[in-house]
Amino acid sequence: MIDKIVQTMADAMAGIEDGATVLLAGFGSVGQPNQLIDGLIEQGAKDLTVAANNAGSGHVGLARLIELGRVRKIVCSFPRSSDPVAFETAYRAGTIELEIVPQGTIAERIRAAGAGVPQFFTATGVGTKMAVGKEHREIDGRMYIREDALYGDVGLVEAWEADRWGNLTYKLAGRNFNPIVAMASKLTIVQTQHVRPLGDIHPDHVHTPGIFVNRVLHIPYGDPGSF
Amino acid sequence: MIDKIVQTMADAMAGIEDGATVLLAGFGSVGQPNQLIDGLIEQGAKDLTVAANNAGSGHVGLARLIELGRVRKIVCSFPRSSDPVAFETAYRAGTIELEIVPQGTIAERIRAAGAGVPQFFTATGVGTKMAVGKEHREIDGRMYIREDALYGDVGLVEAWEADRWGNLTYKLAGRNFNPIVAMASKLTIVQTQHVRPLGDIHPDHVHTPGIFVNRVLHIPYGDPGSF
Amino acid sequence: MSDFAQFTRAQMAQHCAADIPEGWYVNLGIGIPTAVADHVPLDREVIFHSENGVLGMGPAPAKDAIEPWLINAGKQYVTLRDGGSICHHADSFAMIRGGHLDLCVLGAFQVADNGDIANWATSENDTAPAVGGAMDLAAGAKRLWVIMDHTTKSGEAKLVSTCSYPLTAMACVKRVYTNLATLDVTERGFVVRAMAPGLTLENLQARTEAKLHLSA
Amino acid sequence: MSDFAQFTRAQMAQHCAADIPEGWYVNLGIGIPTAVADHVPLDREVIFHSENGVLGMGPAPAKDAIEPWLINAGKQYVTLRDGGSICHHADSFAMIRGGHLDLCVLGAFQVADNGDIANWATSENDTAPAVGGAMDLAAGAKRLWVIMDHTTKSGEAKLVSTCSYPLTAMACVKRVYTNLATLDVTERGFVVRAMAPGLTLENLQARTEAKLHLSA
Repeated sequence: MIDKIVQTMADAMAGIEDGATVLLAGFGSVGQPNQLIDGLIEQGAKDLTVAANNAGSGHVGLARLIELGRVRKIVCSFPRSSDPVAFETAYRAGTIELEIVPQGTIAERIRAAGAGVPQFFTATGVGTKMAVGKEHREIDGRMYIREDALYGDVGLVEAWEADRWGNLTYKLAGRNFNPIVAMASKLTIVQTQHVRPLGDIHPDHVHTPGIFVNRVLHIPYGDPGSF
Repeated sequence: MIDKIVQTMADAMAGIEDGATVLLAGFGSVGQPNQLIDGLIEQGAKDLTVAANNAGSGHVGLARLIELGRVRKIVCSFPRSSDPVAFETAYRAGTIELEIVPQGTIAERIRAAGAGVPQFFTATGVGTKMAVGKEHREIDGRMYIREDALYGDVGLVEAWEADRWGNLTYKLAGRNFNPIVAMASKLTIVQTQHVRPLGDIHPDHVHTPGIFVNRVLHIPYGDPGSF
Repeated sequence: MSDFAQFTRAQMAQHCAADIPEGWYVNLGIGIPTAVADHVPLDREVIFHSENGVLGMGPAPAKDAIEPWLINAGKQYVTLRDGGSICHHADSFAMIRGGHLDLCVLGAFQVADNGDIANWATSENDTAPAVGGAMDLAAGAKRLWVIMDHTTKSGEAKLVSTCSYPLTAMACVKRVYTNLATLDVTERGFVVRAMAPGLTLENLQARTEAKLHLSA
Repeated sequence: MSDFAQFTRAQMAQHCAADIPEGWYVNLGIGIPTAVADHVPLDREVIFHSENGVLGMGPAPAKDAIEPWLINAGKQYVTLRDGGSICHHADSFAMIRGGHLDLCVLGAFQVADNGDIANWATSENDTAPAVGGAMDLAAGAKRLWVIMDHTTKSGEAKLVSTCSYPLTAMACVKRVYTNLATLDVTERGFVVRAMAPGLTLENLQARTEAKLHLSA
């Protein structure tokens, strides 16, 4: 019997290695796998590259991971979310590397990694600082730049529902980066609000099929907080 | 009030021009917009480029369109579906051009068109006849070929449910190429089995958001036939 | 500045809202652009999109009716109208990059008379630059309109012949709504569509670095 | 051919099925590969995928319980197990191209001892070639196994040193199940894992163009 549901945070986090690239889903605090991030802090892996939309707020979650000196590099679109003090301190001190990526480009790069597309062209960023040093190509009279797939060794995901095969649904804006992070990561770890019996989620309503999921941890924390 | 629902086939087909590229969704007879194809036959546009998974069966639908000499070129993965007599006759006579594309590549090319990605790289087809004349590139030690977005002037789609904003759902394997054809086409025309009041389709269950849909025609034909 | 009445922020948003026809798919940036939605009557159906995969937003929720799972890209609580839908981030930006949005409205630091926009960084070497979805929206939407003050607080022109701040995208702004005027970006450059009451073209030009034109 | 018992088609499918562990995601090609599913017991959960966006297929439906909206890539009616799901064609091939399938099993015209496979066309200038999803599956799955007769009906070898038919993909076949043997494709070439009862390596080699090896 396939059972991707694990019982402890330690089981969920087992095997994450130093130097890993970790894709963090979530947008604001909605659909963000906060407890898994805490689990990663506890687990101890360091020298991480973290890709996420933001660079952490306050002194918890991703910000805490940065304060602990565990993040070598961050790939994100908007490191100026509310109270990004941990990131900014590390950035000014030169202890963290920043790769800034337009939000749609980071989303497409993650999706491309999941879909086996190593490189693609986009018009986003042409003529801007983002295009400096990048391969340019004129296609049908418009200029484009090349972007590369962004693969995760580990992906952290928050779902609304999950079953033992790892099928997932998300609630409203909790979907955001979660489906593509699940696709793009070698080891996809999910925290879910609800565990459903196999077959409870209608086949037409599955948002992330279990093929993209490795481990599921049941964390019924309720509504997301403020952000 | 936005109302994408049209009352007649003539309204659904209005404005399709000679020389258009038409993307046909469907796989087998499931989720295939058969009545819209008949409508296109009636409408009269010619010199068409048609992209679809197959090249038509028997003497109806796409096969009929070919027999009428209206298809200049077909882009497909598998022109040898059951009874492809119309296509084969035209192909042997040299009156139709064939571009054969692996099924996953045609799907990704259509998706790329919808997503504003003009070119991408894939490993599918490397070392085969499909790669002849194509741009090759080694990326991280593996060889890839370049593929280009496949844009539709017109997309023909079959949905299970639709509302007046053009939100769609599909039933089971009726989904297939439909969502990406809707994304990739300048003029997306839908035949739907059911029309729902706005708000009836749960926001988490919409498969194709209305932004990708231009016209909806209510055709409650029931279950797909054999194929 | 006493010889004419500046447009208020609400008026700027109203001007923009009045120009949006029913049926358009529209993404509104953070700040004054967000307020545009308040000036589109609900019976003129305009479908508002947010980068985080929310399509078909309605009015802001009452405080006692907040859905904690429904935020926009500015991380404000929002509502969905009947007909609204959710998608993931890659599909949401496929809508943007694929040219499916009829309109995006953004704020800006500078707009050039060739349609260049600078709205994400104020110097070439910002310590930690943050771009979000602005570049995708500017490059991807069918048309980009900008709402911004006509000059900086210290009086420097923001409608320029060449942006001095880092660009967000090239040659994409089609219209600008300011507290002094509404202008189209055309092949000739900025063409004035409307001015604040009492303002003369001379006065407006004095506050504008780029050359202004009147519509033919 | 009378001194040994060939494997039947059912046995070939059984051999393949026996090698598939619980939890694998598996795509089965048209023909004998499709029959592999019948030999995986339901309590060993293997998740079968079809190119048209169907994941988690179960046994073929009874004739009076056909769901007309549920077919596989071979356009046969199928069932979904509890836990099955549907996705669109681009997402389905993202599973394939992105390396998410543990295994694909295909038929073939020829397999070379470097793992090349030819299974879609029998000459360089087929009038109307038809490739379907074979190239995506062969290039994309984590591992590709082939089930085929060991020779053509006229006795020509199908396990070759170089494919003479147009390739489907290069260097991707990991194992071959034939009516005479099961073979791994290794850096040394074909390594025999099992032979039909009574068959000698010499006999097998006589029916094989490529050089055969025994496992070390």
